[in-house]
Amino acid sequence: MNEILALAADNLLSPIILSFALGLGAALARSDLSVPEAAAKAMSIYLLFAIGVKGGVSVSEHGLGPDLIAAIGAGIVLSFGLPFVAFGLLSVLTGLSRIDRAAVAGHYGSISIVTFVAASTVLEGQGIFAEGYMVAVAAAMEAPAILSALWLVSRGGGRPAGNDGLMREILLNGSIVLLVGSFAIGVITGTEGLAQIDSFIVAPFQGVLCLFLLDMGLVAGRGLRQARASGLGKGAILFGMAMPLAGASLGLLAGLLCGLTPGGVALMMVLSASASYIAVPAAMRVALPEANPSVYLTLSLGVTFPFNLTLGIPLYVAVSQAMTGG
Amino acid sequence: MNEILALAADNLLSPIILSFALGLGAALARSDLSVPEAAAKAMSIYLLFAIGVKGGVSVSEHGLGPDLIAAIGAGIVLSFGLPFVAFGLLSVLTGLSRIDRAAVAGHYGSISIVTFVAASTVLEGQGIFAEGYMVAVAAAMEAPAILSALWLVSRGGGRPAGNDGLMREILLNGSIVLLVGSFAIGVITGTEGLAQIDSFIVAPFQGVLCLFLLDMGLVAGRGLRQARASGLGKGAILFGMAMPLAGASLGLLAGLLCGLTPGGVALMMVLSASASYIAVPAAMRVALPEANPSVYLTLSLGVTFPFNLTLGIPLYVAVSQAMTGG
Amino acid sequence: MNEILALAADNLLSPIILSFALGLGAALARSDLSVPEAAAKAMSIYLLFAIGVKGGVSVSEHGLGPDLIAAIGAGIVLSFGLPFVAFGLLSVLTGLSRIDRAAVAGHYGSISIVTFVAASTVLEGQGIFAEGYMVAVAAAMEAPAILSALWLVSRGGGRPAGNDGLMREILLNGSIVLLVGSFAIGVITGTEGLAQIDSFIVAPFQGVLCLFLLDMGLVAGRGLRQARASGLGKGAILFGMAMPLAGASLGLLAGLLCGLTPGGVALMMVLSASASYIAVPAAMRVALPEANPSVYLTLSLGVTFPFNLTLGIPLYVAVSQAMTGG
Amino acid sequence: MQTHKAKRVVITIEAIMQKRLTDALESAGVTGYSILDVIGGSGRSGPWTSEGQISRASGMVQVICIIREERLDTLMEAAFDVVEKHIGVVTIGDVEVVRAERF
Amino acid sequence: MQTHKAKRVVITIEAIMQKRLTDALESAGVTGYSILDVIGGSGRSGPWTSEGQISRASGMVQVICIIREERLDTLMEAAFDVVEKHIGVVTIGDVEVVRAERF
Amino acid sequence: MQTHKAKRVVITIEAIMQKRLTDALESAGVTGYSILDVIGGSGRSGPWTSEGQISRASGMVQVICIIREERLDTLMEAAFDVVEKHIGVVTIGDVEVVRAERF
Ligand SMILES: Nc1ncnc2c1ncn2[C@@H]1O[C@H](COP(=O)(O)O)[C@@H](O)[C@H]1O
Ligand SMILES: Nc1ncnc2c1ncn2[C@@H]1O[C@H](COP(=O)(O)O)[C@@H](O)[C@H]1O
Ligand SMILES: Nc1ncnc2c1ncn2[C@@H]1O[C@H](COP(=O)(O)O)[C@@H](O)[C@H]1O
Ligand code: NA
Ligand code: NA
Ligand code: NA
Repeated sequence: MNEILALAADNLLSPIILSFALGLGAALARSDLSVPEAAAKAMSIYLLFAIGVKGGVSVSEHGLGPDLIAAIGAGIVLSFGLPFVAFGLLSVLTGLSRIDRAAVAGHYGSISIVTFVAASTVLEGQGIFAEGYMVAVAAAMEAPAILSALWLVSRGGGRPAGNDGLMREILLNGSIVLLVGSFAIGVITGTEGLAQIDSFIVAPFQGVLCLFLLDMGLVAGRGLRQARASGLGKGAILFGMAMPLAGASLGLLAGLLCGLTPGGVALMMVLSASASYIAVPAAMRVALPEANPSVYLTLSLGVTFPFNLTLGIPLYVAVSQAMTGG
Repeated sequence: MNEILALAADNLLSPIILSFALGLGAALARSDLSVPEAAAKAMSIYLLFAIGVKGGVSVSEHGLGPDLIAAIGAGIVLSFGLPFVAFGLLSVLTGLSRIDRAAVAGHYGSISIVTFVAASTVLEGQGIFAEGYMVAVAAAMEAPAILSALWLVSRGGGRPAGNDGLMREILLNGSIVLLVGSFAIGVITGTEGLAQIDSFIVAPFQGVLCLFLLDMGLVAGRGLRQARASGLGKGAILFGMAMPLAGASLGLLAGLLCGLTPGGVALMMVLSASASYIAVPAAMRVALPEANPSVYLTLSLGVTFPFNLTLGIPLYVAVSQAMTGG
Repeated sequence: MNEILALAADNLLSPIILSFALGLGAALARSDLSVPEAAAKAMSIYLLFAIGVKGGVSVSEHGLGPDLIAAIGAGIVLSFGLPFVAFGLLSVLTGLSRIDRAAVAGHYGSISIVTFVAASTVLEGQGIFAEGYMVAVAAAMEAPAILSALWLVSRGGGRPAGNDGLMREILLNGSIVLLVGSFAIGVITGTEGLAQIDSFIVAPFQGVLCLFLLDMGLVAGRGLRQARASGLGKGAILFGMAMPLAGASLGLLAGLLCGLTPGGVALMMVLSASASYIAVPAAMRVALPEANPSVYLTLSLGVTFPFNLTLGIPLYVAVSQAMTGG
Repeated sequence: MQTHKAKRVVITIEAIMQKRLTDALESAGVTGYSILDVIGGSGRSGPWTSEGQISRASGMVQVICIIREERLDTLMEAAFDVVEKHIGVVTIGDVEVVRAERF
Repeated sequence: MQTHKAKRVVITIEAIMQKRLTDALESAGVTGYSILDVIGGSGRSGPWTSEGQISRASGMVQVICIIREERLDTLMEAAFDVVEKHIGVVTIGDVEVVRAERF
Repeated sequence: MQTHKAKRVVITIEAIMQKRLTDALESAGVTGYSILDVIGGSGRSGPWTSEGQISRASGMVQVICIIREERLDTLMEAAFDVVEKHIGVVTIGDVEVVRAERF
């Protein structure tokens, strides 16, 4: 317990968390500090590319092992399944409409890549190894949850809007393509390829992550100010912190079943605990335009993301260490 | 004297000055070379973040000392006071209207962070230590000058435009928030935090500064071409070079009184000598819309900034060395 | 031969080529992956600046030698001459209109700086020295080809559109100014200047190049999808691969005549083989608005650029090695 | 200078729906349009800004079509199918154009 | 397709005044507007461009409101208070809108 | 509020021609215009987007002039000389402006 607290405190005072807090504070105080949209997008491309290549290189070093298939399979099952857990929790905790519950549920089955990145950074900082292919698991978990969300709506008699090409769009989503593509680049070029570009993708990584989190803090803060106005209920906020814990527990189980290393288990927990704020919101706007975006964006980016970033990650790492004896 | 000249020559042939000159030349020759607005803004965020964190880390290493309060106090007094000096000089040297003089004066009480950054780089290059908290002094000097400018207008019977929220806006200005925030991050995370991100904020710093100065050269050159058309008088241009010297002298005095190190004194001179081109122009547009922006932007960015960058900085460093026996 | 194949295979599996392939594949699969325009432009500024400075520093180290004048002269002659070769080939291979042939021809006399950058990277990777002033040759080759293209049109009775200021515009083109300017910065500041900024312009260079090529792959892929629709003929595509070989042969001759090192000869081949996609397309839109941009952009960016990147560069390096006994 | 009457249709729509809208327009035979980026705004769902956004879910664009009056209805029907369920504002204004053969 | 008359008000104003303008509009009960970025221009104070700018002092935006005719005067008064002393161009045009209940 | 009639001219033109167009406008005595960035579109030469572009050859802008009716012809002639051979769409609409002395 003490160890968890120490870890959490350490984590809370790291440059990346403080940068997020700075952005959050600036937005809540209504400072005009802002990051240009193009710069934010460029940083997200950089982070996806770097994390993908690093994951791929790690696989090229340590080999794939049969567990890759298991882990990806587990990720897909989790992504399909978690929305049902989320939907149930939402039904108990909130008075949201079916369509809003389904939309929110879709977010929690999918993943937040920046939470994953932050967790990888924490693991690295503590010298804990994690399977490189967890990047591929992350990519695999992005999309299935969307199907579950749509199914939850249609089961209730709702009809998602014009879906032509939606599946294609989701699977060929920029962030999935970039993650999978750069993972492949890493696998193919291996350590030798990495040597050529590591002063670009390894050395400055954490610094870029700081500025990216500064921006995410700004965006989250603006969203929270909005949400305060539109009155997101206490039940919903409670959900935003309970659901990651539920997700992480299932992720823990899956990680242990797949026989992942302690680091891998922690990342599986993080993926399950985190909620999407890129791929799923876009898909929901297309398929469920009646769902209220401020509900799911606020929960995902304004509640769950900071919860995972500050308390969740150190907790998941500690639990995974304890459970795996790592 | 020889030493100053050598230093100036050295400075003039450094990559950062040459980059500025390249931008200036390209703009004056009407090349279509340009830096996207989003990239320029991203670089300014990077520079503010990096200089803030570095300052904070330096404080966490060397401690604050009681002199911090003195230095910040001196900075605030200078920022309040310098506009009066500037206003007086402008009354003597130019035929500008009261409102234009007040607006220009406000710029010279405030500071140019990139001039500060360039000076820090020069000091570093020469191995001269400077107090890390000078970053905090810089932040403290951004705003007070604006109040003096407004007071100068209202004393003359003018009435600044709708000021609701102007003070809040100025104090929560993005560049102040980012500078103070990243300074705090540096203080909190200290050397350990820096170690995680130094290959992002230390190593590439001077290179980014080059591209940033290239852009500033382009913007300044475009402004000068404009100004040539609109005919900024000789008196005004003389002011643009005399005022930094006056400011630097007062900064020297303040720095010596506060007992700063030679490097710190030099930075105090630089802050006093430099003129704002981010926070103050924006505030002036809001509060004094009748003041002519091309006058104050041209003076600040087209005359004083290059003057400080090329001749001012080496001069201030040399003088501070001489006066402190550093 | 085996060596060439090994080199080509090596090249094909390098991170930069794979990044290009990823972009190309994503665009052809109609993924929504995209790089913001401002980020793409910022990367191109970075690459031009870095390659310019590095070239200049290399000259400051190795001296200019009388061969610089010869090499620049040869480059200018090639840039003037190659459009005639291209025009002839196009007349034989395609049924394009005179004006389209002229416009395409202009592109092939000029150069692609990113192809040059990629080739320099390959040479560096193999430890092959090349004259630093080849950057200046590259800059000198950008513009002359445009005059040849216009002459080819007017000889056929056509009249290029309103040309006032076109020549000035071309010569003061952002990419030429930046390349020449940063080359001069490199020459002036030399190794000492480089030391200050090399962790910005040297270390992350290949990584930035990867993301830049990812973007070029996306743009090329989008163009190819377009071109498939508008039906660019087989003859034209054949031209897009034959012309670089013709150009490279003439470049080889010129390089040998100028007595360049093996690396320099290879770069001269690369410059001659490559086709412009920045300066010339813009000039053609202004001067020859009736020429079809999708023809020349597709050929330059969609056919010749990938051809050079994947097969051309290793071939040119191998041939130059063989011919110079390097 | 000789001018001709035409309609200027401006459709403000979420960025994620842009492709669907322009596909629908193209299917309906509308081949000319230009797209502007909307950087912020406000509506029944509150204010928003594109600053610092990485999600494609937020953000809107304006699709502008200059079109002959007689083709307006076709355009409107195609657009309406896409815009109907989604956030979006459609306005039609009168303009004069120069080269009428283009529209 | 059934359409309704409305007004399209375009206010070109300095970026630093954007928040003050939209606050004034909101106070006046105008809840719908979209914002476009102006990347350059020229006026009595000469030409300008947003290229490479980091200062918020330069740069303009266009605030576009689609509004019912009967609400126009309220909007104009609110806007005029902000625009009056500042650089800015206000134009009002006639448009047809589809879903009139939205405005 | 007292308003005055004016014309709103929108010229959609390739970015490379922007300078030539605004120079022509200025020579013709038109001093007020604003420029918007066009991020994509479609026309007879097919669809395009500015995404990821570094070449100035692609990309378009909208030059918007608010002008008194009596000055319209001068503007149109100046613009037409530049637009004629190039890709470009010119539309003219009616608007009301507030401070007429500005135009
Ligand atoms: N009356 C209006 N005038 C201009 N833009 C509007 C208007 N109403 C809505 N919009 C735009 O459409 C977006 C979504 O509107 P809404 O669906 O009402 O939230 C807003 O954020 C604005 O960008
Ligand atoms: N007649 C006009 N038409 C379009 N935009 C204008 C006009 N006049 C001024 N503007 C815009 O408003 C800005 C400031 O105008 P001014 O206050 O006249 O310098 C200009 O730079 C343009 O962006
Ligand atoms: N009818 C139209 N409405 C709006 N924009 C158009 C129209 N026609 C052409 N454009 C714009 O002008 C560009 C070039 O048109 P074009 O010369 O027909 O290929 C297009 O890509 C659009 O951005
Ligand atoms: Na999840
Ligand atoms: Na000052
Ligand atoms: Na060539």
